[in-house]
Amino acid sequence: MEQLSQLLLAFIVFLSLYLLGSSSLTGCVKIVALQGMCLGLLPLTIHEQGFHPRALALAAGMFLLKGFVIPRVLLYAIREVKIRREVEPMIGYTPSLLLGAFLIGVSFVISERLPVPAGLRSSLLIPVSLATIMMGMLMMISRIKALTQVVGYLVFENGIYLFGLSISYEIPWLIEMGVLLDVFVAVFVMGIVINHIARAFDSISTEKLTSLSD
Amino acid sequence: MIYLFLVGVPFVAGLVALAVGSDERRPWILPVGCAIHSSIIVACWRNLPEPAVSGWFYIDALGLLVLSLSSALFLVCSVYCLEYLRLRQERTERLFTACLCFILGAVSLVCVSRHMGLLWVGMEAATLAAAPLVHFNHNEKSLEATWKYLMMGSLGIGLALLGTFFLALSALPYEGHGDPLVIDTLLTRAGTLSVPWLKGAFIFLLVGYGTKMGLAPLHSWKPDTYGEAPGVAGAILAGVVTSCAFLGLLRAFQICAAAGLSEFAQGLFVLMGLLSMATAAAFIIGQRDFKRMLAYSSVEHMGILALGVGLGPAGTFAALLHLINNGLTKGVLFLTAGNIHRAFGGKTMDHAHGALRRVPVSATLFLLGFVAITGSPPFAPFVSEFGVLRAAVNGDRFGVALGFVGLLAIIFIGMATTVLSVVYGVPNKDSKVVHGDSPLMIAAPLVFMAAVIFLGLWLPDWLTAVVGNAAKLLNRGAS
Amino acid sequence: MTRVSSYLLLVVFAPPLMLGIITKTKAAVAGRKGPPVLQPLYDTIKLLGKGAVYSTTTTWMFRLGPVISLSAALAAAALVPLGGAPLVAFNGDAILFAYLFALGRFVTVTAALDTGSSFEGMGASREVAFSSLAEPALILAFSSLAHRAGALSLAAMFAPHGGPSAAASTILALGSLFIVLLAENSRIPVDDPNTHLELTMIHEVMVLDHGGPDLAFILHGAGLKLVLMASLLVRLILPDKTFLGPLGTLAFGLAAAAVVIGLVESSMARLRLVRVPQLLVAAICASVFGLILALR
Amino acid sequence: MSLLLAAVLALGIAASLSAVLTRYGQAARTTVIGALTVAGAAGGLLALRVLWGQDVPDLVRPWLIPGAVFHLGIDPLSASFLLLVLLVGCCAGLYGEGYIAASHGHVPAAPARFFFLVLVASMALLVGARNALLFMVAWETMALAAFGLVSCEHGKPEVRKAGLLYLLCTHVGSLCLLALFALLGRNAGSLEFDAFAAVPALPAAQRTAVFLLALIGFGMKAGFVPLHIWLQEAHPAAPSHASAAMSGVMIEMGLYGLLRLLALLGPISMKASMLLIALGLTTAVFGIMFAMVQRDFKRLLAYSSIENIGIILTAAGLGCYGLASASPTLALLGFSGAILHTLNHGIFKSLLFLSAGVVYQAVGSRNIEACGGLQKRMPWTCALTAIGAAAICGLPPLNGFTGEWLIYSWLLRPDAGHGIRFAALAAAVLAIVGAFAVVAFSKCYGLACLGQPRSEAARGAKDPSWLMLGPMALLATLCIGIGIFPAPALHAAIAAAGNVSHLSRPAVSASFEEWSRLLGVVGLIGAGVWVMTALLWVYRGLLLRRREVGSGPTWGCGFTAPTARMQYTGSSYAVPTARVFTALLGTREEVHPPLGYWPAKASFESRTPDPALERWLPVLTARFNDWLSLPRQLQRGRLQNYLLYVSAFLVTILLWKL
Repeated sequence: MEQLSQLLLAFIVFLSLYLLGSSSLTGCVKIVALQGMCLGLLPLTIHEQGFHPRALALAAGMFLLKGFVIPRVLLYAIREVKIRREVEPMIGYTPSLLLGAFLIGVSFVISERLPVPAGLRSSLLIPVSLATIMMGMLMMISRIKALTQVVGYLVFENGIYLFGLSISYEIPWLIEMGVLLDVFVAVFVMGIVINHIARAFDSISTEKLTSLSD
Repeated sequence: MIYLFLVGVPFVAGLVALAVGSDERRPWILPVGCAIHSSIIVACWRNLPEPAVSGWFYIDALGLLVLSLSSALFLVCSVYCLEYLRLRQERTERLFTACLCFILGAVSLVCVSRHMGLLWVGMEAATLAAAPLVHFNHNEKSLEATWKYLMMGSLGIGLALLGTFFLALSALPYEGHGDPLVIDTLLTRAGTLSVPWLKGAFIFLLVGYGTKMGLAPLHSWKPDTYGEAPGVAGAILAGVVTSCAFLGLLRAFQICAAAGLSEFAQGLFVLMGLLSMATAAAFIIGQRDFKRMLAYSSVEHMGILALGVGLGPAGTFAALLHLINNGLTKGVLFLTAGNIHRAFGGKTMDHAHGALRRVPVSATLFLLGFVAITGSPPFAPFVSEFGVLRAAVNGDRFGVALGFVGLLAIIFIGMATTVLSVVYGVPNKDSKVVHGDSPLMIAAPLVFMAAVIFLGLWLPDWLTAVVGNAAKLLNRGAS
Repeated sequence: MTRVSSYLLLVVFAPPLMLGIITKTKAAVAGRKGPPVLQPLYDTIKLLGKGAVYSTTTTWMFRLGPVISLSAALAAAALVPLGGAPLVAFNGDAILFAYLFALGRFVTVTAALDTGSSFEGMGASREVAFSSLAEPALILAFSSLAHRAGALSLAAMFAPHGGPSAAASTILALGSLFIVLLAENSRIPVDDPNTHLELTMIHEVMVLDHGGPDLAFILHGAGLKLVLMASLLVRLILPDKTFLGPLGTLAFGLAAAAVVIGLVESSMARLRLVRVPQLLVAAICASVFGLILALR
Repeated sequence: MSLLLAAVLALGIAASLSAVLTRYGQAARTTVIGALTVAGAAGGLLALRVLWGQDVPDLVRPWLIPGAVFHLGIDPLSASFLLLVLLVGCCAGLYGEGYIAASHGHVPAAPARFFFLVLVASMALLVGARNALLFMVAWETMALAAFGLVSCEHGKPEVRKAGLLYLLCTHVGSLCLLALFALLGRNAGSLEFDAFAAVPALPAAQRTAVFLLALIGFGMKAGFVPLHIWLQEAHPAAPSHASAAMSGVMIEMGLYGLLRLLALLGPISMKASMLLIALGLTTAVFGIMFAMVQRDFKRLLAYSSIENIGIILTAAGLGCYGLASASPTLALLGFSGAILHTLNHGIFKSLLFLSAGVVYQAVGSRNIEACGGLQKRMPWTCALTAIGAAAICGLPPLNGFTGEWLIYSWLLRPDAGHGIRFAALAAAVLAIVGAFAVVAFSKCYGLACLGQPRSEAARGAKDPSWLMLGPMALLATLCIGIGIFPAPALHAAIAAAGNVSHLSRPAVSASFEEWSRLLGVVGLIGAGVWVMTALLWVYRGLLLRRREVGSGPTWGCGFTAPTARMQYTGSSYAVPTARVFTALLGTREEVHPPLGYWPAKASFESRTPDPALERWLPVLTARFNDWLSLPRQLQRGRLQNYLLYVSAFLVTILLWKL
C-alpha cells in the first residue's frame, strides 16, 4: 500500500509538471481531471485504516467531483468562449518547468523542517502537497488566460486537499467538506465571472483586465 | 440556541430576499434583519451565553467585540441602503440585498465559532458573498475588480485552509479530547503542540487571512475592489469583512501566544504592520482617485492593527480599540465618498471639486472623517493610534515608533492633498448635478461620525472592559 | 534746579550754535566769511513766526511728524548728561536713547511719505536704508562701552575712565560712533545738508514740503540730535572735571566737535550712494572689534 | 477654575448655537457677542486673580480615555497666556461680527463664526490643560479650527493651497508632539504634567529627542525658520479677524508649549539654549527681511509675525541660558522679556491685522500699491494703524518697546558678558531687526495710508462701523497704555516667567520691584514724549493761529503734472535696504528696459519668493516623488503580479521564519 501511495504521489507531481509545460487548454483540463482522479484514490492508500467507510465515501466523492464534474464545467466554458490555446504565457514553458522543479526543491526544504505527523504512511505526502500548491500558484501567476488561471487554482486546491489527507482520519468531515465547498463554489463563481468577462471583453485574456492601476 | 439565531437570522433574511419578488419591499428586509440581529447582540451583552455544541460555539469578549461592531455597521449601512437602492433603480438589487444578509450571517459565524475550521468556513462564505457586491455596477471595471478580488480572495482562503490543516497537524498525536481544532482545546493543550507545525500554521493563516484583511504585500486587490464597489459595499468590506479576517488572525495569535510563540508572531505582525503602512504611504501620495485612496487608507489601518498586536499587551488593547474606531470612521468615509461619487459622476480629483458646494453635509462629513482617520484628536482613532504609539515607545521600540509617526505623517500629506481638493473649491460647470444630499444617505454617516466623536471624548466603561478582556485573552500565554 | 536749567539752556541754544559753528568752519576753510554763527537761530526764530502751506495730499501725520520728532529728541536729551548728571538716568537708558531717535526717524519718514511726492519717498527710503546699518553700529558701540563701564546707563558709559587698557576699545567705539553721528545727522560724507534739490539727497529731501513752525521744529530737532550725540562723544574724550566746569567743558567740547565736523565736511566729498553702506559696515566692524577688545 | 471651564463652555456652546442660528444673522451675532463677553469676563477675572497672587486649586475629573485625566490648572504662566487669548479673542471676535456683516457674503458667516469661537475656546482650554491628552485635544482642535478659518473662502485657489499647506504643517507638528508626549509618558508612567515634572532626569539621548521633538512640534506652530512655510500663506488667506487671532495668539501657543515644557522639565543644556538663541535670531532676521519686500500687506504682517516669534524665541533662549548657567536673574529676565513681548505682539499684531481687514474690505485688494491716500478717507482706521505700526517697530512710547527693552537689557547686561560673548552681537542683530521693522512698517503704513490714492477703490474708501473700530481702538489704547504704564503687563510677564524659571514667589516679587522701577522710568519718559508732543502741538497751533495757512499741491520739484502713479511704490521703497541683502533675499527681477531713443514700452518686475517654500521644499518633494515612483511600479493592474507578491511573500516567510 505504501508503495502505491508513493507511486500515486509521484504521478501527481509529474502531472503538475506536465501541466506547466502544456499549451492546449483542453489538454490542461484533462490533465487536471486525471490528477483529480489520482487524488480520489489516495485516501484509500495513505492511511493504515485505509478502507474505512468514510474514507471510501470521501474517495468516491472526490473522484467524481474532481475527475468529472469540474472538468466538465471547464470544458463547457472552453467551448462557450471558443478558445483552444494558451498564447505566450508570461513565463515560457521551459522556464516554467525549471521553476516547477525548483519549487519542488523548495517544498522539500520546507517540509524538512516539519516533523512527519504520526500515522502517516508516506513521508512524501507533505512535500508533494506543498509542491503541488506552489505549482498551482505558479500557474496562476504565469498564465494569461483567465481559464488557465482557474486551472492553476484547481491544482492549488488539489495540493491543499492532498495536504488535508494527512489528517483526514483525525479530524472530522468538516475539513474535507471545506475543500469540496471551496473548490466547488470558487469554480462555480469563477465560471460565472469568466462568462461575464468573455461577454464584456470578447476575450478571456487577462491582458484586458489591467485598467485598474496606480 | 442564541448562536443559531445569530447566524441563522441573517441567512434566512438573505433567502427571503432572494425569494421576494417586489423591488419595493425587498430592501426593507435589510434593516429589519439587521435590527433583529443587533437586538440579539444586545441580549448577548446583558448576559453572555454559555458555550454550545461541545465548545464549537461560544462568544468571548473578542468575538463579541467584532460581532457588535459588525452588527452596528450593518444596521446603519442597511438604512443607507434603503435610499441607495431606491436611487439605483436601474440595477436589480435582489442579489445585492441577499448577499449583504449572507455576509452578516457569515460574519456572525466567524465571530461565534470556537472552531478554527468553522471560522474558516465563515470567512470563505463572507468572501464569496461579497463578490456580487463588488460586481454591482456591472461594468467592465467592476468586472475586472471582481475577478481580481475573487482570485486573490480564493488564494487567500485556500492558504488559510492550509494553515488550518497545519494547526490540526500541530495537535498530533491526538488522543480523544473532542475535536482538535476547537480553540479551547488548543489553548488548554498549547504546551504540547508541535512548535514547527504551529509556526507553519501561523504563517499560512497570516498570509491567508492577511490577504483577506489586506495587509501589504497581500493587499493589491483592495484598491481595485474598494474603488469599484459601491460606497456601502466598501464600508462593509473595510469595516466588517476585514475585521473578521483580523479576528481570524487574532485567534491564530491567541493559540501561538498560549504556546509561547508570541515573540515569533509579534515579530511578523510588526513587520507586516510597518510594511502595510509604508505601502499605503507610497500609494496614497499623489492618489487622484479618492475611493482608491480610502482603500490604501484601509491598508494602512490594517497595518496599524497588526502593528498594535505586535507590540504586546498595551498595543493589543490599542489595536482592538482601533478596530472599532477604524470600522466606524471607514463607515463615514466610504458612505460619504459614495455620495460624492454620485454627486459628481466620477471619483477622481479631475471630476470632483468643491463637494462642499454641491453636497455640503456629505463633504463636511468626508472631511471630518479624513481628519478622524488620520488620528487627530478629538476623534476616536486618535486615542487608539496614540495608544499604539505609546505601546511602541513604552516597549523601547523607538525605531518602530519613529517609523509609525513618520509614515502617519506621509499618509496624512497624501490624503490631505486629495481630500481637500475634492471637498474644497468650485464644482466644474460642465459636470452636471447627479444627486444631492438626501436625508437617509447622510443620516448613516452622521451616526457613525457622532459615534467617532463620542468615543474620542468618552470611552464608556463597559467598552473599555470588553476591549480589555479581549486584549487579555490574547496575551494570556505571554504573562 | 541747575540740572534743569542747564538742560533747558543746552536744548534751546546748543543746536543752532553748533550748526552755526560748523557752517562757519566750512566757510573759513573755504576762505569765505560765512554767515554769522547765530544764523541758524535767526532762521529758526523767523520760521516760527511764519505761516505754512500744506499740500492738499497731506494729513495730520504730516503736521504731527515734526512735533513728535522734536519731542522725541527732547526726551532723549533728558537722558544725556549735559554738563553734569542727566535729568533721568537708569540702567538701560542707552537703549531708550537709541530708540527715541528711531521714533523720530519713523515719524519723519512717514511725514515725508504723507506728501505723496516721489522725491520725498525716495529720501525716506534712503533714510531707513542707511539707518538700518547705523543702528547696529550704535548698539554695538554702546555694548562695548557698557561692558567697560559695567552699567547700561549713558551717564556711566560715557565717562572718561578705564585708563590705557580700555583705550583701544574706547577709540574704536568712538570712531564708530562718529561715523554713526555723521550718518544719522545727514552730514558729509553720507549726505550733504546744504543742497536740497539733488536726486541724491536723503534727509533734506524729506522735509521739502515742510515750512513755517514745522520746518523750525525739524531743523531744531535735527540740530538737537547732533548736539546730543556730539556731547556723548565729547564726554568720552574730555575729562569730566576741567577748569571750565562741567558745563563749560561740554560747551568747549561741542564747539570742538563742530569744528571737527566742519573740517571733515570741508575736506571730503559726499560718497556715492552705493558706497554709503560700506562706510556704515566699516563702522559696524569697528564696533565689533572694539567689543571684542572690551570683552577680552 | 470653574471660571475657565465656564469661559470654554460658553464659547463652545455659542459656537454650536451660532452654527445653528446662521439663518438668523442677528441672533447669531448676539450669541457670539454675548459668549465673548461672558468668556472674556470670566476668564479675564480668573487670569487676573491668579496673576495677582491668588492660588486657584486645580480641577481634576476622571476622563474615560486611556491615560487621560480631565485636569485643568492655572498658574501665572497659563494666566498670562489666557489673558492674551481672551483679550485678542474678544477684540477680534467683536470686530469679526462687523467684518462678516460688512463683507456682504464674501466671508461665509457660519464657518467664520463657528471656527473662530472654537479656536478661542480651544486656546483657552489649552493653556489650562495639565494632562498631555487634554493638551493634545485642545491643541488639535485649535489647529483644525484655524484650518477651518483659513479655508473659509475656499473658492479661491490660493486659499486652498494655503489651507492644504497649513494643514500638512500643523499635522506634522502635532505628530511630533504626540511622539514627544509618548516619550515623556514612558518615563513618567502617566500622561499627567505633574508626573512629567516628577521624573528626575532623562538619559541624554532621550533629552535630545525630547528637545528636538518639542522644537519641531511647537516650532511648526510658532513658525521658526524653516518651519514657517505655512505661515505667510495661511495668515493672508484667513478672514482678517481670524488672521488676527492666529497671528496674535495661535502661533504664540507654540511658545507657550515650549515654556510649559521648560517649566515642567527644568533647564536645558547650554548648547541647546545657544541653539534656541541662534534659531530665534535667524527667524527674526529672516522674517523681517521678507516682510520688508512684500507687496501684499497681510503677507507682510505674516512675515512680521515670524520676525516677532524670532524675537520671542531669542528671549526664551536667553532665559534658558540663564537657567543653564544657574543664574535665576538672567533666566527670569529672559523669560519675562519673552512673555512681555508675546503679550505686546499679540496686541499690536492683532490690531494691525484688524486694520488690514478694514483696508482690504475698502480697497478690495491686499496689494499695498492699490491703496494710498486712505488716511484722508478713513482717518480713524489709519490713525489706529499708525499706532500699531509704530508699536510693532518697538518704538517708545508704545508697548512694543517695553518687551524689547527687557531683551536688550539682558543682552547688553555687563554681567552677562563673560559667559555669553555673542550676546552683544545678538543685540546688534536685534538692532538690525528693529531698523528693518521700521522699513517694513513705514512702508506698510506710509504707502498704504498716506500719499495719494493709487486705485479707484482706494479713492472711495470709508471708515467702517464702530463694531469694527471699537475693538481696534481698545487694542490701540492698550498699546499706548502699556507703553506709558508698563507695570501691570510686566507684573504678568514676570509672574509667568517665575513659573518657568522655578523661582519662589518672594524672589519673583523682589525682581518685579527692581524691573518695574526701571521700566517705570521708561514709561515715564514715554509719557514725557506724549506730554511734550501735546505741548508742542498746542504751541504750534498758537503760532499758526495768527498766520496764514495755505494749501496747494505737493511740490513736484518743478514737474507740473504729477500723478498718483509717480509716487514711490512699496517695492521701490524697500529697494535701497533690500539691495544690501540681495544675496540673502534672492529677489528675482525681470527688466525690460526701453530700447532706442524714443519712449517705448518697458517693464520691470521683481519678486521675492520664500526660499524655504519655493526653493528648498520643491527640491525635497521632487526627490521624494522620484523615490516613491519605484514602489508605484508594483501596482500596474496585472493580477498575475499580485498573485506573485502573495506567493513570494509566503515562500520567503516560510524559508525565513519556519
